[in-house]
Amino acid sequence: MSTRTLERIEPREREVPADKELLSKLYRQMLGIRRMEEAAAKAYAQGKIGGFLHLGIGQEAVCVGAIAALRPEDYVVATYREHGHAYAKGTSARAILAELFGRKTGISKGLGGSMHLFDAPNHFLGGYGIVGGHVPIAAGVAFKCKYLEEKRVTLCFFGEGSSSIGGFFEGVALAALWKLPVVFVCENNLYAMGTPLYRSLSVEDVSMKALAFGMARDRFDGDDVLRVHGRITEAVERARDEGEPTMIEVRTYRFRGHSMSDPGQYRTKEEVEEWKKRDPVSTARRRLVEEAKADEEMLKALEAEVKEEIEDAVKFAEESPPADEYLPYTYKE
Amino acid sequence: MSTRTLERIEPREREVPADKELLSKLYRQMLGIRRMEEAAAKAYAQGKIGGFLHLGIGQEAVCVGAIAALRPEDYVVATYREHGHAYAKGTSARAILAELFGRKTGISKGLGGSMHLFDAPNHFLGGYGIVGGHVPIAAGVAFKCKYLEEKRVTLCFFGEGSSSIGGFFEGVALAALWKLPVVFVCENNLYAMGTPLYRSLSVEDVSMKALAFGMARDRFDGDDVLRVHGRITEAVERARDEGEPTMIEVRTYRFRGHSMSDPGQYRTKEEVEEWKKRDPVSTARRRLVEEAKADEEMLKALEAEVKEEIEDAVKFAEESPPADEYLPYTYKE
Amino acid sequence: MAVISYREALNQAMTEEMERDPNVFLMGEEVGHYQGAYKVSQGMLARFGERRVVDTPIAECGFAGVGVGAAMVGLRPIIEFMTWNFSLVAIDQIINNAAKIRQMSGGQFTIPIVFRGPGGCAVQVAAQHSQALEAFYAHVPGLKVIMPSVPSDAKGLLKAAIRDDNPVVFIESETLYSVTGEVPPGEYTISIGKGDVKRPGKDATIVSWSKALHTVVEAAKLLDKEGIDVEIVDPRTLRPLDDEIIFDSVRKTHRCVVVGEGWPVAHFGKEIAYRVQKMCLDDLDAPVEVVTSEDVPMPYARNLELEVLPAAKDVVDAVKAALYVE
Amino acid sequence: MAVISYREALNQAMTEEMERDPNVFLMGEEVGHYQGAYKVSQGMLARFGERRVVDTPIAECGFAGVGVGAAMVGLRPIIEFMTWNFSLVAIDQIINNAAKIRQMSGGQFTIPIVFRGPGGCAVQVAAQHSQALEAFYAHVPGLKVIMPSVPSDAKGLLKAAIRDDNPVVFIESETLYSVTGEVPPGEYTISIGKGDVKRPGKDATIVSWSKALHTVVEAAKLLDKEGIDVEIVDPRTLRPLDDEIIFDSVRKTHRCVVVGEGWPVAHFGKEIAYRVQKMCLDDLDAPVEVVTSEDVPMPYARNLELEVLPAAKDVVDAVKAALYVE
Ligand SMILES: Cc1ncc(C[n+]2csc(CCOP(=O)(O)OP(=O)(O)O)c2C)c(N)n1
Ligand SMILES: Cc1ncc(C[n+]2csc(CCOP(=O)(O)OP(=O)(O)O)c2C)c(N)n1
Ligand SMILES: [Mg+2]
Ligand SMILES: [Mg+2]
Repeated sequence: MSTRTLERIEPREREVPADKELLSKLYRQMLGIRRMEEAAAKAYAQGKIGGFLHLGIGQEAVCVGAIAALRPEDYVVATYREHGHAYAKGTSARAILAELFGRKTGISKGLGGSMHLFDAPNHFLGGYGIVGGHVPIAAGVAFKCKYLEEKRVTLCFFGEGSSSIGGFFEGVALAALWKLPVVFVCENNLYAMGTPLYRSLSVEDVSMKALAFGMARDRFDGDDVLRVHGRITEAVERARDEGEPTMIEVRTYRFRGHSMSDPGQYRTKEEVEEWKKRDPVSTARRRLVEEAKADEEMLKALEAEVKEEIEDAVKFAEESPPADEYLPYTYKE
Repeated sequence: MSTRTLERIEPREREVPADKELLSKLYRQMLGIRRMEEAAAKAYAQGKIGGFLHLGIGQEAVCVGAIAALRPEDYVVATYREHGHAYAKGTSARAILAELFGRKTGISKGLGGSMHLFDAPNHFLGGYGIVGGHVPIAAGVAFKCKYLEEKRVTLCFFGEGSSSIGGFFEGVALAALWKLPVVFVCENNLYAMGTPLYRSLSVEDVSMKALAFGMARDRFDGDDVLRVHGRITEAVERARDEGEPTMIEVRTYRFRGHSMSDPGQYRTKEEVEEWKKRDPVSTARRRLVEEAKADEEMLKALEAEVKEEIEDAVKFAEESPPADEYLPYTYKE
Repeated sequence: MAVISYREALNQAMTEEMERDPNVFLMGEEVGHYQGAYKVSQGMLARFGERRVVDTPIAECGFAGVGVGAAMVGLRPIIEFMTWNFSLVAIDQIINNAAKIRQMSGGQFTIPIVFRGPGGCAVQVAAQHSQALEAFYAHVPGLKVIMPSVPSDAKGLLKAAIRDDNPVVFIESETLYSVTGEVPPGEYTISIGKGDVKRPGKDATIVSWSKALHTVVEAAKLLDKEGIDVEIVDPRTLRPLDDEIIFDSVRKTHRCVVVGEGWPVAHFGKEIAYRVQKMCLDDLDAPVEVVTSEDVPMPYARNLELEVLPAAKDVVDAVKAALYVE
Repeated sequence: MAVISYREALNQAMTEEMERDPNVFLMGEEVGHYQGAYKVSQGMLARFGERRVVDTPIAECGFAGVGVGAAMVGLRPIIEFMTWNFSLVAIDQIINNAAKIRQMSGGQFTIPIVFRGPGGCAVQVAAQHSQALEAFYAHVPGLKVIMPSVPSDAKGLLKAAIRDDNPVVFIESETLYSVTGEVPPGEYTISIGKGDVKRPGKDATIVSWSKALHTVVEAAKLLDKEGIDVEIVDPRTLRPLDDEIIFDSVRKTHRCVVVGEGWPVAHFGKEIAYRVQKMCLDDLDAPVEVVTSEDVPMPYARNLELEVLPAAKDVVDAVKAALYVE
């Protein structure tokens, strides 16, 4: 039944030509995220990371392609499945893994954990665990940009399962009414925990919600990081130049369970395999070689560099001191 | 600026032929509601009614036309502006006014007041004061009808100002997903307290919200009770026969302030006068005389009967004993 | 000293702070063109314009969250709830975001925001519109909770709340808006967490705040006639609570009655009672009594509403019980 | 007697009641095809079908309200919150509708509904997922609040809750789901509002419930080694609260310590402390102590989380303080 959600949204024609420089940069980021999360999964299995751990493995092209469309001063607000988003916005693998390990050197000092990564210097605004609750916050960040007449854009990520809850609708309604410079990006990975989208949405096209608010909308497959980058760029510039918000649905897929504790039995092996053929990371590499004519040497070097970066990050996290204080953070004196 | 909201939604052709029997019955109800609320306003001015009093004067055609499309066993869930809805569903003017007067003989025993009329035998399920909070309740009532395979329909009334809040969206989303036999009727009176719809909605056509959920929709002017009756009947039967919910926007106007304490200075005298020309009560009378050829005698008799009914109801309320207990109603033993 | 209403005091506080800091803005339902559902923001739209006095649709969760987001990145929002009853649809934003973001981010983000509006019951607005929710907000670490009883406190504390870098829940009262009182001239703030003795006395301590304090003042007059001289302590802020001013009074009078509107079970008054019995057990000559509303959803009929609310007579009886006189 | 887990006990209670009454149904996120986020509803979809085991989208306010509406017209919904943390987006439905409709309608409508799911903190799920919200719900007239600590209570009380004609807030615990215990054979219910002495003792009374009670049992063993014999009273139901079983114990031991997870200020334990000092002041040889979590949003790191939660050592210290021994 869920296979019907496998249809492509659009024809291949919409492929974006492979720009070698841009694509290798984005490939580098996606690979960094992939390896970082693989390391996290391993550490979790070893009991070095606790609580909930939601991996984005398989979805990397969405956060990487979308955030590459931003300027450094732009903002990102995300869900609990946000390791890749933080990394793409500039947070180091060291600071992310140290946070997952509950260390003082973590990006949130070990107080937030996997679901609550925050990085002020990089304008990464979290990391939220209540479904839909972060959407009004993103509208509020965009409200501030309009209030101060800054030409800064806010990207708000959410899952398709989060598009039925009140907070989501209210945040979107206010952004549309007040014309706030925000882009709502739905990472439609077809499942909300064990719930396939056809059991949670009467209209499976999440971007259709834009019609209720007269908001611009777009919708496309998320396996090609260049397509994501190109299409999100259009929306980001619309937000920046015209102060028009956009609702975007990107179809993607998580290769792992909802969280580490989810065996994912609600999906057939075939379905998962089908999607793995469209792995955004290998897709990017293939396009680099076949279309951008990138040479193997360069790619090997890049991959070695990533391997090293993540190994160092794990070592850093393991050797860092544990989180050691929380009282000073409840209130600002 | 708000005058742009005065445009008619549709051409006159859509007029429904005037059926004398039906129209006089509906005229009788509308007049009863009009007189009942005028009596309530008077009593409020005399300090005999307290708290908030929200009158529907000017909007009578919506509740009367819509509820006339129901069977006795069907359900109605409404807002705090619900005197007319209760009356149209069968609650006596005596029981309504006694409630407003805070008497033991009130429909809610004086515990609910104007905003919380409930009438179990007539399947009138309230009377709610939290904007949007009653929408999921209406979906739940429809859920029960589907669960028990009853062919009963639930009508849920709400104001256009209530179409931005989370509870509204969640109730509508579930009704659409589960195909519940409910009809959502937006009484779009162009204002939410002092807020004109263009300041609260990015899309002024509330029925457009149906598109986000793949729900049937309709939209029309609410000054002709026969049109309201005809168009709501289509939706009610769709709900009853196909279990398909519908989202309907009816354009209407309240002649009085939001509540008794609201002077309504946010509307021009001209605007109010313009709408009064389309008073649904006098429109119905005019059509009865001009189109249905009803004779004056009959109408005069009907009007005298209404006058008497309301005078008796006021007397009943005034002479009833005050509400005298509440402890037994907090918990069922 | 000028005599102004509680309403004007709040209006002055917001106006002065918005003049002082361009990043302060007011947002809520009917705060602008309508001049405020209870006219608290009268004239502010004309003075500051639509950019800083923002009318919203009915979407409390949405605009409360917009306030939190704006506060994260440097603005200082004042979010008005038409009444605190409606905060129940926005409480997730207040508790899970406003109160926790600083902690979750390891101190990287602060949330300088004020959520304000009238709490408790007005007159005959029935169960859904007559709730005193301070016990909820006072329960939550990360929030500050302020409940002024008189115009001077309302002004000084609202200004302090707007300048505070933490989320503040500021609960007013519909029935206090027209109450007048003397207000010091010019600029002043009152530090959050400082109580105030509203009436000195020696026979018993009554702790009360907001609207209920006025009921207590009435009761004090009645008790005075019977030769009972009570001390009235107004904490003004429930979180943080000024323990010392309460303990000092109880150690002097050896009797303590707490009076507050709201449902009795897990009422904030029980927190005060706990602290008093814990720190002053040996000083207490009688159990701490807590006088509250009755344990029911508020009925509509006026006669029943009056039965449910704490009345001067209930306070008099409680004080006498604490003094073992009848 | 059979030994089963707390999880199975809940599953049996729901299954038996659904077999017994066709109007009882279960609704919530992942309750059906996924067999429950915490597998509490394992096998129920296969047994009862999609009509009676209803998977929902993520819309707590929506499906909580659907439950209230269905209950108004004769069904008996069991609404599962994946965790009570998520009830904050639905709390308006619980407080303003479920708890008030009977009163507002003058008794015309009753709301036989159970809202259930795990409360409190699990392990390292951080601030937004680690909240003990019982003080909120226990504050509200119209609701009943049940917090069982062992499988037998979980089963008997959940069955009673489903049969009760009032809205019931039934708070479980992720960390208790796997705890096993003896359960009486066959049909049985436990009446709501009756406490239970989980351990008889003479030196001090400890009142505790749900997960925290297990910490107290640990502490009791440690105290035993030091010759201190505590009585453990489990109210099981917070609203209505079994005052007498608590007072009887305190009148016997003259010492009272209340232990509960959650934020200290306006904690439900303070309500218990108030009632004890009020009714047993002369019997108390020491102030009532209340042991709770620390007053902060829950940090993620395990070492800090353990510091924040009430531990056996904290209980031991509190009991010793009440006994004036160190
Ligand atoms: C209000 C609320 N309800 C329930 C949950 C539990 N929960 C966490 S993630 C999740 C599924 C979300 O699915 P989706 O939005 O599609 O995002 P994805 O996990 O697929 O990235 C649920 C039900 C929650 N965190 N918040
Ligand atoms: C959640 C919530 N927020 C605010 C209010 C205060 N309020 C009561 S009625 C109303 C306006 C509603 O307008 P609309 O939905 O258009 O209905 P109308 O009054 O026009 O019939 C407002 C803001 C409320 N009752 N509930
Ligand atoms: Mg998903
Ligand atoms: Mg309206």
